[in-house]
Amino acid sequence: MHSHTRKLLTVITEAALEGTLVRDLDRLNAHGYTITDARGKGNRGVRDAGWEASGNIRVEVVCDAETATAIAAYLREHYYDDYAMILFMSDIAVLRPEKF
Amino acid sequence: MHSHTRKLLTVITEAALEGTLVRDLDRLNAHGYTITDARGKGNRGVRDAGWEASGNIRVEVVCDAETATAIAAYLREHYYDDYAMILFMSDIAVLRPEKF
Amino acid sequence: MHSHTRKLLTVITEAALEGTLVRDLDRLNAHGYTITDARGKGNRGVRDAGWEASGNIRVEVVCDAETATAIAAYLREHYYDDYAMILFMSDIAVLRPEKF
Amino acid sequence: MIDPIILFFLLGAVAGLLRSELRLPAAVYEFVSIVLLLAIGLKGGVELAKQPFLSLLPHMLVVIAMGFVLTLVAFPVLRYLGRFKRADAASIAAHYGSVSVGTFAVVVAYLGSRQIAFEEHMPLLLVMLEVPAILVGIVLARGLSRETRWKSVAHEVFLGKGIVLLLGGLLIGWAAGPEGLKPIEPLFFDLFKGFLAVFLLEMGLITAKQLGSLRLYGPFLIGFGIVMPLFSALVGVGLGWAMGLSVGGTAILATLAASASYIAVPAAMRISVPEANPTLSLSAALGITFPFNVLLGIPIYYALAEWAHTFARG
Amino acid sequence: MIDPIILFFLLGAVAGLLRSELRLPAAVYEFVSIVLLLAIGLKGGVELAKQPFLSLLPHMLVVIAMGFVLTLVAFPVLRYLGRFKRADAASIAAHYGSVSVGTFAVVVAYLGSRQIAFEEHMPLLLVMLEVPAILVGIVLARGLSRETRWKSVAHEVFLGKGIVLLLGGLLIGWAAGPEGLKPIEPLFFDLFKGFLAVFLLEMGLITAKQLGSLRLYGPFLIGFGIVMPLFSALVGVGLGWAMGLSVGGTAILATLAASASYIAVPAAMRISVPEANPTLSLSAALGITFPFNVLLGIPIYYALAEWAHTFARG
Amino acid sequence: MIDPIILFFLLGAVAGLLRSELRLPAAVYEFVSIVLLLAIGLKGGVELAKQPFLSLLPHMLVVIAMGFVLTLVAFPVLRYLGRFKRADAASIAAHYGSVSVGTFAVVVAYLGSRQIAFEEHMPLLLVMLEVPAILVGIVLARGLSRETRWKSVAHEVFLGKGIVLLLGGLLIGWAAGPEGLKPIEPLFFDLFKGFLAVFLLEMGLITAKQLGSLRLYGPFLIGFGIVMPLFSALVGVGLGWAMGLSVGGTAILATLAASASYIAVPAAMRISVPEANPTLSLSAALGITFPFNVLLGIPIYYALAEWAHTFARG
Ligand SMILES: Nc1ncnc2c1ncn2[C@@H]1O[C@H](COP(=O)(O)O)[C@@H](O)[C@H]1O
Ligand SMILES: Nc1ncnc2c1ncn2[C@@H]1O[C@H](COP(=O)(O)O)[C@@H](O)[C@H]1O
Ligand SMILES: Nc1ncnc2c1ncn2[C@@H]1O[C@H](COP(=O)(O)O)[C@@H](O)[C@H]1O
Ligand code: NA
Ligand code: NA
Ligand code: NA
Repeated sequence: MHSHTRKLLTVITEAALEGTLVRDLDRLNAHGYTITDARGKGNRGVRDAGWEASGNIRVEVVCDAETATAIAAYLREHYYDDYAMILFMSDIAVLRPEKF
Repeated sequence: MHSHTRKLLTVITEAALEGTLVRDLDRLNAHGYTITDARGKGNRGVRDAGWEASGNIRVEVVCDAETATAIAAYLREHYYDDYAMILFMSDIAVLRPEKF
Repeated sequence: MHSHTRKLLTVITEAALEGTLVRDLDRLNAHGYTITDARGKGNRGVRDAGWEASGNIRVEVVCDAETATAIAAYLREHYYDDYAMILFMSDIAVLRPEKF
Repeated sequence: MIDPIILFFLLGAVAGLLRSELRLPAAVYEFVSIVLLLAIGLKGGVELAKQPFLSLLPHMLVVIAMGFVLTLVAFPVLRYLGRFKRADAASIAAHYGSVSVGTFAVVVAYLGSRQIAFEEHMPLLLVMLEVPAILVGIVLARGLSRETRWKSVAHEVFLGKGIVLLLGGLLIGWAAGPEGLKPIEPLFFDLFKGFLAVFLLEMGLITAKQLGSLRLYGPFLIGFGIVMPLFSALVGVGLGWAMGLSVGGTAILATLAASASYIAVPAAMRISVPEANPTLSLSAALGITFPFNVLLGIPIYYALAEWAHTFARG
Repeated sequence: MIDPIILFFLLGAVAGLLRSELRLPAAVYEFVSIVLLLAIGLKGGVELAKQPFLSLLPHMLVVIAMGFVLTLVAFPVLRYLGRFKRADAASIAAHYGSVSVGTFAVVVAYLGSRQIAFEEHMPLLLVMLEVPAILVGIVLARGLSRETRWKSVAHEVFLGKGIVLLLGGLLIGWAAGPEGLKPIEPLFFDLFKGFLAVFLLEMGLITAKQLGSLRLYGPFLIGFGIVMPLFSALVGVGLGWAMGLSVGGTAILATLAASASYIAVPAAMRISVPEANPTLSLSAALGITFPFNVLLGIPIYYALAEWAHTFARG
Repeated sequence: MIDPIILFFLLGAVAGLLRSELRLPAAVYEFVSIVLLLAIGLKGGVELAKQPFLSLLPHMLVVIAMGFVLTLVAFPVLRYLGRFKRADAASIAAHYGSVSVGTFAVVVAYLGSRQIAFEEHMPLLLVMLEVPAILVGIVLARGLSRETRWKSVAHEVFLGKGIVLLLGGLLIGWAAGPEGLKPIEPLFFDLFKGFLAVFLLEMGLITAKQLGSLRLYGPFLIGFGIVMPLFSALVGVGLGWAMGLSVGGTAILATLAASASYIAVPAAMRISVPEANPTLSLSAALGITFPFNVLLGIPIYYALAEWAHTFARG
């Protein structure tokens, strides 16, 4: 069984951004994404999901390095200043490279 | 404090598969697993968890490379064709290697 | 766009520990954390979140290697014996190193 | 005049089609459907206590036979006219051979608000109808020869949420009787229609989402989603009349026949016939047949039931 | 005597301030607010059916104008007296020009328990008041020149949860009429106050959390959170009286004017004016104005409404 | 005749043992228990308003003493007969010295459906009984010497969900009085038994899960889970009789004594005595004692209470 290297891009940001973000990802050639609900704390204070406007989402995108960099750059430019958001990338091995 | 390398296998698939998958993991020698509820999009379209049959789960298994490969191979053989599913692996450091 | 290496520390443990853990993280210089609800199985049996006392949380902290090691050591010393808990670390790339 | 609960369905559907932000948390949907399932069971159970079980056996057997037959009729239509793959045809057929509890609740509300009586053991027939289609569907997809894991199929079928709550409600209602249920009536009976409204709001939202995928699968599935229920309703009316049911009871049986499952069957098929594409059956059952039944079907089936009874009498 | 539902708010606030473990699951909060929004809409819709729509048009227009004006008044105060950044001032102004459905529910309960009548088309005015402030807020932040994506703004504004449920409820109530709603009354009307109590419990918990961030933003915001509603209430009383509303109706209009949005406006601002700091507006609206209105404001606004009517008559 | 709410418990337990798919979302369980806790508090509060607080003080003190004593009795039994580790023995003892609100609700329903009167300040005694056992348990596990963080223990104990809602409800009921609560009665009082049924359904599912782990810990824990409540009930009957409670009140006090906590105490022990194995105490309290009390215990305790009163009178 052959495995191939891809990037896993993880974005943690405000739940309010979900709709917009998903549209961005489609446009930026992500072949898919996975979202889980989260809470947390960062520079912009505690976001505890006790209440609609205070929830976070955790978005994962598996893609090639180029796409990951493009998405990261786009998000940084458009959202970093105004939204609670962090973003990180790691190397992963996938089985069916054609999917991502 | 010594740390040891293990694999983190992440599977994202349909919630309907949870029961079956958990039984498979037990049989394939995973010493544990962690599950979170998720939603997402991939080849098989949007799965938005708005509704029982349309939820995803995100399953993580920490194990040695061999077990990870065995689980991945098993899942690929049994579920890839019929279920919405992706799977990826990464290297992690753990503190108590005997647990995994 | 420059990226920098940091550690991603992931802790999976009992939901009952959330309050204490969050206070610990603050004290141990984590600049932030993200929490999702989870369920799972490990040495201490099935924890299925069907019921308040049986839920898990999955805590992620992005930080430098030193802080990660310090947190891991602290958690191991204070909680490993008495609580269902696992902990692992991986390398990630971040864009704004000053945040973490 | 249109029932207000139907308006909630339309509200949900319109909101969904306009891509509104409106969403019900999954937990609310679960809660509402748990209460509805229990309530339907409880109400049926109370009435069961009044009649000897044996007298119901013939009805139960007829209805089980109907479940088998409807599935077996739908399959070749889907396979040869619709050109679906074997597994897909079998799975869709199973959905249409089984029943939808939501549709049942709507027809009960429909008759209730028109004060039309019906036999109170209908919830029992509802339970009976859920199961046979699943078994037929699996056999159609797999054949009898290949070793199906029947034990786990049975587990999936009989211990799914729907059956457990309906049967559990039936038994509790039967054991407690009308007096015993008094203290829990406010939750299960007084709020029934309100919860049904919330449930239909969510069903509208879900239906709207299905319409997107329907476009992909073309006109055959849409046609099937309307013609099959009409055909099944005729069978239901015929059997209801033959079994000597009242007009109300006949209308309910017709509606049960016409309705397509979207809870029990999808879950069972996903595990037992995974190669069947779940989007096909769900988008037909939820995107076409559910709204058709709720908006147009039920009045039609009631009219058919009335006509059959008048005709027979006259 | 203090209304028990207010006591639930206090319980939540005290529990929150003492950092109790008490938390309501988000799904419960959602469920309760969905039922409240629908119930308010339904009740209004039933009454709407009784009067010709055209006769309400003047009231609707006056109220829309009020929403514009209040936002335009608040903005310069925040910008020049409060020294807030343009985007922040615009966003906070929009919150105060719009309305809070929770506060509306409390004033309705307040009048109800004192058996004071009011015009039943108030829910319609509530809906009217939600929107204009958002549009003004966006224009104030961006100017008209820069190309705002108005289509997506309109989507955000008109298809948000609140408006869809209120308007949906209005239409259903209007179509079904009082008779048609009978079967769903137990859920939507009988439980209204109970659900309001649970809602206020959660609001108390949320309010307590906001107080922390208030300390950061200093006394101006606190002062604004009290003085602005008082000013708006005066405007509301004046308009209510001029429009010929009853004492009850005038008190409600004053309360609507005084209330600050914490659902529709924050969501819209987050998307359309993201550079505005959401903590500022939310901590003022939830940490100061909501508790002020609920605990002290409503009785004051009612007294003002009474005084205006006595004064005018005398 | 068996209460229908008990049948819901059995339904849950059977579904759980058969490994049905049936699951209640955590949010539903939370919602139902929040409403139950508030309702119990409210009902008690209304009655408290009727009697001078001082007259209740003796009862409160007796009950607090009972909580201390029961825990101190259970500990050596577990430690020396059961051979449990110190921390485990202390933790289990604390569970049995404290109370279960679910069991309280069931005994209230039991008496209610038999129209047996009882003193209405029982919810106050329930609150009193929750706390002492926790403190004793911590001291037993740690000794007084080692520096326990009493401040955080107190926070954990007095600001846990259960106490806050019960006490909050008591205070609101006390302040609002029966008239004031009228508007929220439909949610908190009329639906009480219905919500209790849903709660017990979930408790049945949870109980079934505990049975698995019980097998691991052998017969001593099972025996303790039955004998300890019987012993405690005797103590409760004795004290109730000595305090001059009615038969109903005595039965409730006995049930409170017999019940074992599964919310407040586990949470407190997990933080304050983490080395105690939570599976031991939870599987005994939920797997044995809760079902025993609900199915058999309550009728026994009621019979004991009646017998004590007849005996004393005769
Ligand atoms: N160092 C960190 N480790 C893990 N998660 C973080 C960290 N910093 C921020 N987050 C998450 O990202 C969200 C937004 O971060 P921020 O923009 O810094 O407020 C927070 O609410 C957290 O959920
Ligand atoms: N490229 C991707 N990145 C992250 N998650 C993905 C990706 N592709 C698929 N997924 C997740 O895996 C699920 C199943 O994928 P699929 O089988 O491609 O439909 C989707 O619903 C997503 O949650
Ligand atoms: N090998 C594993 N892989 C993934 N998650 C695990 C593993 N072992 C344990 N866990 C998670 O960590 C929790 C506590 O583990 P334990 O202390 O081993 O019971 C479990 O409930 C699981 O959610
Ligand atoms: Na059918
Ligand atoms: Na306003
Ligand atoms: Na006890």
